[in-house]
Amino acid sequence: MGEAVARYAAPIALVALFVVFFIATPKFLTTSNMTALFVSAAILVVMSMGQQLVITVAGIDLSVGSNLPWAATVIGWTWTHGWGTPAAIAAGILAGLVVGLVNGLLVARLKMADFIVTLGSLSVVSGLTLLLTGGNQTAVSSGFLQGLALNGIGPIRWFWLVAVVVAAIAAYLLFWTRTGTYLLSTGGNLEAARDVGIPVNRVRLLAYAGSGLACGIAGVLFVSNNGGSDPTMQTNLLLSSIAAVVLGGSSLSGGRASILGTAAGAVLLQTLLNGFTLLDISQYYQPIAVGVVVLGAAFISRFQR
Amino acid sequence: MGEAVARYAAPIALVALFVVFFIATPKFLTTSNMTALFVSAAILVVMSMGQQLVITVAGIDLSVGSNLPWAATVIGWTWTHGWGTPAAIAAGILAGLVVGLVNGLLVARLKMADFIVTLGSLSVVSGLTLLLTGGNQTAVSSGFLQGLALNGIGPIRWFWLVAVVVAAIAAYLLFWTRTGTYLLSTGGNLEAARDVGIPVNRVRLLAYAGSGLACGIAGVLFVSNNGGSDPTMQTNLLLSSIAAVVLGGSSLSGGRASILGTAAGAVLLQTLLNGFTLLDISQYYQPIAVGVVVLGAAFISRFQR
Amino acid sequence: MNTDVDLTKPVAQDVLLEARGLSKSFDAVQALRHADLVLERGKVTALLGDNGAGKSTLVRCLTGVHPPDTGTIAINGKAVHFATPDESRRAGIETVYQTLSLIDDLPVWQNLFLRRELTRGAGPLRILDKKAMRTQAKEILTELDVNIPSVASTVRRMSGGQRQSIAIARAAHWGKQLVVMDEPTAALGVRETAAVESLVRRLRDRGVTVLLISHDMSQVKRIADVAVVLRRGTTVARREVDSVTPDDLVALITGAQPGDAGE
Amino acid sequence: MNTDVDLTKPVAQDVLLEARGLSKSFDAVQALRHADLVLERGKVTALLGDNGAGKSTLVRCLTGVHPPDTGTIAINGKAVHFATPDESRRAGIETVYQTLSLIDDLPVWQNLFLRRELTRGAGPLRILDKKAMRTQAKEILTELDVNIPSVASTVRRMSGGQRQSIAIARAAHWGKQLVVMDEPTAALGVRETAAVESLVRRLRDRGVTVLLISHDMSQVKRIADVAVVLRRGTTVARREVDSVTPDDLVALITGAQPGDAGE
Amino acid sequence: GRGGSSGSNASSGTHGSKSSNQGSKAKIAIVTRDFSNPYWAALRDGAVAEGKAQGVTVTVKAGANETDSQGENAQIQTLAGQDYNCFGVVPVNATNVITPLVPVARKKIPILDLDTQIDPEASKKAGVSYASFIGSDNLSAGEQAGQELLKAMGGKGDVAVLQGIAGEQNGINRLNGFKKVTAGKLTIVAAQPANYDQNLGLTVTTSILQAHPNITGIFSANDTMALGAAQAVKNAGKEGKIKIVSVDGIQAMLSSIKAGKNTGTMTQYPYVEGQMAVQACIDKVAGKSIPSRVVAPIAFINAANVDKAISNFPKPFTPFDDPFGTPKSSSK
Ligand SMILES: Nc1ncnc2c1ncn2[C@@H]1O[C@H](COP(=O)(O)OP(=O)(O)OP(=O)(O)O)[C@@H](O)[C@H]1O
Ligand SMILES: Nc1ncnc2c1ncn2[C@@H]1O[C@H](COP(=O)(O)OP(=O)(O)OP(=O)(O)O)[C@@H](O)[C@H]1O
Ligand SMILES: [Mg+2]
Ligand SMILES: [Mg+2]
Repeated sequence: MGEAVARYAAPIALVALFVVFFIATPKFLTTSNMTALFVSAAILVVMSMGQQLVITVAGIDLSVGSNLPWAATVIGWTWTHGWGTPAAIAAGILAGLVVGLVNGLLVARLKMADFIVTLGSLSVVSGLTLLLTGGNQTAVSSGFLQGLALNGIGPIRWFWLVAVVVAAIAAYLLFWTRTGTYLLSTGGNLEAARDVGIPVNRVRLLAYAGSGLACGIAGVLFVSNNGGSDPTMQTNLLLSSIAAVVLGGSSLSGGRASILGTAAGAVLLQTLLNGFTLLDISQYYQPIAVGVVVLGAAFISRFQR
Repeated sequence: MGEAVARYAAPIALVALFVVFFIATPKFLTTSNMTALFVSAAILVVMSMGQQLVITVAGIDLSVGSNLPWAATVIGWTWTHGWGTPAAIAAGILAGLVVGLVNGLLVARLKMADFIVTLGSLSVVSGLTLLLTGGNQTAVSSGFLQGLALNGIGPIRWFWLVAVVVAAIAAYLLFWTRTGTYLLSTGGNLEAARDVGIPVNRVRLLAYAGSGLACGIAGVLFVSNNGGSDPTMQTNLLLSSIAAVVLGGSSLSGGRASILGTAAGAVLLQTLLNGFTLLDISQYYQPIAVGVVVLGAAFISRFQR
Repeated sequence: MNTDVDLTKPVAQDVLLEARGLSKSFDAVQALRHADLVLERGKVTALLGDNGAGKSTLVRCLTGVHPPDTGTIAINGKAVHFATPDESRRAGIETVYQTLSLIDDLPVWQNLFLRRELTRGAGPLRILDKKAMRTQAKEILTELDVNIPSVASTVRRMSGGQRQSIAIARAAHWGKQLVVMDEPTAALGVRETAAVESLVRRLRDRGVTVLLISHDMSQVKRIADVAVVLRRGTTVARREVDSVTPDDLVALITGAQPGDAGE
Repeated sequence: MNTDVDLTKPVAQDVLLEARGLSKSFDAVQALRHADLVLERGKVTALLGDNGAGKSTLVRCLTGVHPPDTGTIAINGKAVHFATPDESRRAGIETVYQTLSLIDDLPVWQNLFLRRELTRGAGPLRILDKKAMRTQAKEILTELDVNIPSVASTVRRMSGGQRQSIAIARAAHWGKQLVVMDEPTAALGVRETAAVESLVRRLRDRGVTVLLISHDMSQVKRIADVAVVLRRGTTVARREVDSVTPDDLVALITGAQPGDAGE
Repeated sequence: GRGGSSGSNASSGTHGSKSSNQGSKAKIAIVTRDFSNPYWAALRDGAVAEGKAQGVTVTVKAGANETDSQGENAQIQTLAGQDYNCFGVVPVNATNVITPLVPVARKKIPILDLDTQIDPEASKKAGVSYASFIGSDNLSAGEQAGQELLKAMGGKGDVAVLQGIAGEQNGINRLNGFKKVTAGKLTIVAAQPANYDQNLGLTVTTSILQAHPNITGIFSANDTMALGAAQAVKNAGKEGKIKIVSVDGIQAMLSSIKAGKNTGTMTQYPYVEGQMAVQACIDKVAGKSIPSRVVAPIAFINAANVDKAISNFPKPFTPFDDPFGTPKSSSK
């Protein structure tokens, strides 16, 4: 049982947090607040799914901190240069993917250390982003993109759908395909995976490409939600995306993955922000409270392995 | 030979960078610029030594990003509350140490994941720092602290001395004492270390305490150099301190350490800032250049293992 | 060194694999020095040698883990260059490395089907046929008489012998042409060892060639047809097992008896 | 189960270690079920059993790696509770675990002196006496006749046999009271195995008690005085080695012969 | 109505009781960028203090840092689901808050654009309009700061410029203003980013002093970097020889000016911005019309008036035009 608790630490902590906030304020568990909460969690969920792939192969992707703004800025640039919404979206997703591919090539083919490669590309890509628009924001007032952020099918918002679909694809990939087995194996024991014939380099490349792709998709959501692009680095999203995965029960040493856990971890982090805002907790106590809840979730999961 | 190049990647990259900057501008290799460069590198060197200890035991300390401002703020608060310089310095160092000890207890005794524990304490400690002074900076105009930043023995500045002494202590601890062997063993193979009787929990606690202590000392340098404290989180110093260690040749999976490498990594990162400022490289090209140099250093070290 | 010995000529008409003059250095250590190995089709060849003699390195050169520094490898008379273990696997070579190559966090059945996963459906929607793999995994293990709690448990905490049994079962199941086993019974119990030995015999009966590294001379006598002895990275002797005593083999290994190529 | 057998009573007058009723479960798997073990001082006891019988788990309970769920352990008649391997080490028990417990990135000499480092100087300025450790390390390895490139090289890339030799050399060198070896010769060559067996004899001559896990019955016959057989986590038999044949032992292990406690 | 307080100079003491008697009571949500920047902390303090004085609910929220547009959006989205009837927003950039404000605008809740201009065209397309813009003109702040630095440097010389976070709009505007008035008179020999970070300001300035020892002036896009720059100048023994002018007017800067380390700062009174935001909301909710554009006061603080500025902090020390009738009496 202790094992099960540890395995579902993030979902359990999330439920506990929901109960606490529900008791603390009637404003929390309302349709409108839940809608807002899950919409704002969508970007982090999507990014975390990419990070999950990389962490599964025992890597880490710091470049997401500038890859998201990069993808968003490419959308902004292409849109303001008259490419039209569909082309701009495609360009943004492709831009994110390219960064992931380059990371993957450096890590897998050139055998460079994950942390340093993605730290380097975090920096390079943020420079490229600034260069692209001369450091300016771009406004994208596409009705489609705005609708993406605001509308949905009935009560189901497009943002949730995107997040759920991305998570479902990640889960399918990891647990229902050969590739998933190879991702888990490569992260679990690189040498053993290579010895049984798994193309570990291609697998690691794929993981980074997946993370880049997720950033591209998150970039679309970002532009949609922000009405444009912002070239500044998103260090907090970078740390949060890793935190979501680790809270979800995956170890940074690779070989294990939990899509449910990661999604719960991402929503958990966003719920904290939401709940503390509703409760009007002083901004000085807020980081303390966030930290304490994060530690609490880690405490639940400590019995793992 | 490839092995040796890989091992000394950071020092080699540092020398290469010095040569490039020397050729690029006559302002670089002057006594006064070198003095300034090494003084400003001192804080990062000290922090990186603490980070090195933690990474040696296969951990990671994200909390340094708020532990440094925390220690500095404690110095500022105590000083402005009339504690006097020596007491304020002691309080600051102790404050840093306490954070490290708490991290260590959570990681070692409660077996919580390093990344999440220190991410949690990054948040908690930054909240505490804001609470302590209500988010305000404090000015510390202590003659002693000012002298620490400006003076030295002959041409040797106090800041360098502090950095060199901290690095020497770290090297001594790691490579010349039993404890060092235990740090390396615990990071290299936790189960094996436990099986041969190494008190792995105490060893990990020690590593985190060391990192906290280093933050405390860095906090003193920070106050001395800045003439006061600043409660804002230092995410760039956090990433830089890890980058310095990884550039220096230690892997995040633990078990290996290089003090020379880490020191060179830290100075390298600071040299980039200095050189690009001297060359007046544009705001947009600077991140690209930094990233490229970081990737270059990683490329040199890729033949390791 | 006298190279004018029968080691360099084909030993039998029906040769499956022929490796000549393999050398391999790791930094300062020269693990292999012009080692030769000839495997006759359908026979069990034992590779013998002291610790550090280079047996595992030789195997890893044959299967594409390390590219040899010099030397040639031919299979069925055609030169091959395996750049990765995957290529050697596709050529029909299955290997139980000394490190066992198990993924700790995957369940037993997934380890057994690693890189040979069964799938259902077609195209990009092809999914893992977990049920079929689980069922077949049970059968494979039953055949080998392996004492394992459940095929669904991960191998992380399994005993040394359990792990080794899984690795062997995997190689034996998939090996069509050549099965290489690096000290397969080192951690096995009496019963399990007997099961592996009878498995090797069954493989031979199926026409599969087997290369077996072992330190157990009585085992070599029991199941091998040919013994090749490696000393400090060089092949020093090749013997029909029926024609020698265990003590002869030990003498060849330790150097008490000089071997064919001299030293 | 009939517990009224001689297993539960002291077997000899001079008992070094007596473990009674040890049980240990890991989640669903019950690795030990009321296992008993009595070690006579100065004798070599072999612990036998199938793969997964619980031998390694029994050892790990004795040395403080896992606390047993139930049961008592007494050394020299006094009850002990080792919470960590360090405590058992301080009580004079050295162990070669099946995983060998080597630190890959440390050089051979440092692995040999792990947790027993030699130092020079006094107080906080005490530093490692690297030179002395290197010299002594060479001597220790020479004594065991281990074929290792250099004591200064790290153990990461060493062959299976080399690694095992280092781990055994370490335990033998430091063991004063009891040396426990979990399948110490599994990966060893003929010559190295002989060296370890003679080392075990030398340990016994020095008055050190040895607990040896082995799957090699001829080895057990050669060096052990007493054999204890574990089956599915329970001690089923205890025999003077001189009074049984290898086949008897195999029959006890596999259950072909029922054992003393019945099942 | 809110009684006679509108447009007058009535004192603050009576506002609370009066406004609490009225029918439609303001419930105000203000979202800004982050609170570790003293500038936004001052805006918060002004809003909260005014809310208390007027007896209305004021909630001030922020993201995690200066560029946390996502965090800010999440805050707006959370608050939009509550029953606030007036919003004040300091955007991270010109567009980031538009989409989350759409539901607010649809509910016809008045929105104030604070401090930083939100893209009017994009807002219009999205159907979001702002009851008022209350903020300072960063271009003009940069211009005035440039003029002051020009004066302090004697009309000529080499200057270094400390830039904020690349792409952050207020900083860009301040620099543009600065460049506009100093072009042809001052030579910008170095322009380097220090990311609004004090320690980085120190490090970068130290290096700049190595490369350009002859500079006699530094313009910094905000105060925190200027504090670091002043320390670097002091460390280099050039205190007084290099004039440092910046923009913001945070408390630590006032002390530094008093201590003679910094030359001066263009203060923008975020505290007053916060107060005005609350007042504007109260008026708007009460159904009164409010001016569509209110430029918060700016003033230059240097050694000559720093004492006055400190004693009045965080309120302005000079009278200014307040369309909402800020209780100036309290600052006297
Ligand atoms: N990857 C490697 N890097 C460096 N040295 C290696 C590597 N692999 C093997 N060696 C060295 O090469 C030599 C031969 O090793 P190998 O593993 O082939 O021996 P072996 O005959 O298999 O021995 P054992 O019977 O102990 O398994 C040893 O000295 C070993 O230390
Ligand atoms: N840490 C653990 N967690 C979970 N299960 C374990 C653990 N250690 C051992 N087991 C299980 O307990 C049983 C006994 O294992 P043990 O390692 O003691 O066997 P053994 O007798 O040493 O076998 P072998 O001869 O193969 O080494 C096995 O089924 C094994 O899978
Ligand atoms: Mg081998
Ligand atoms: Mg065992």
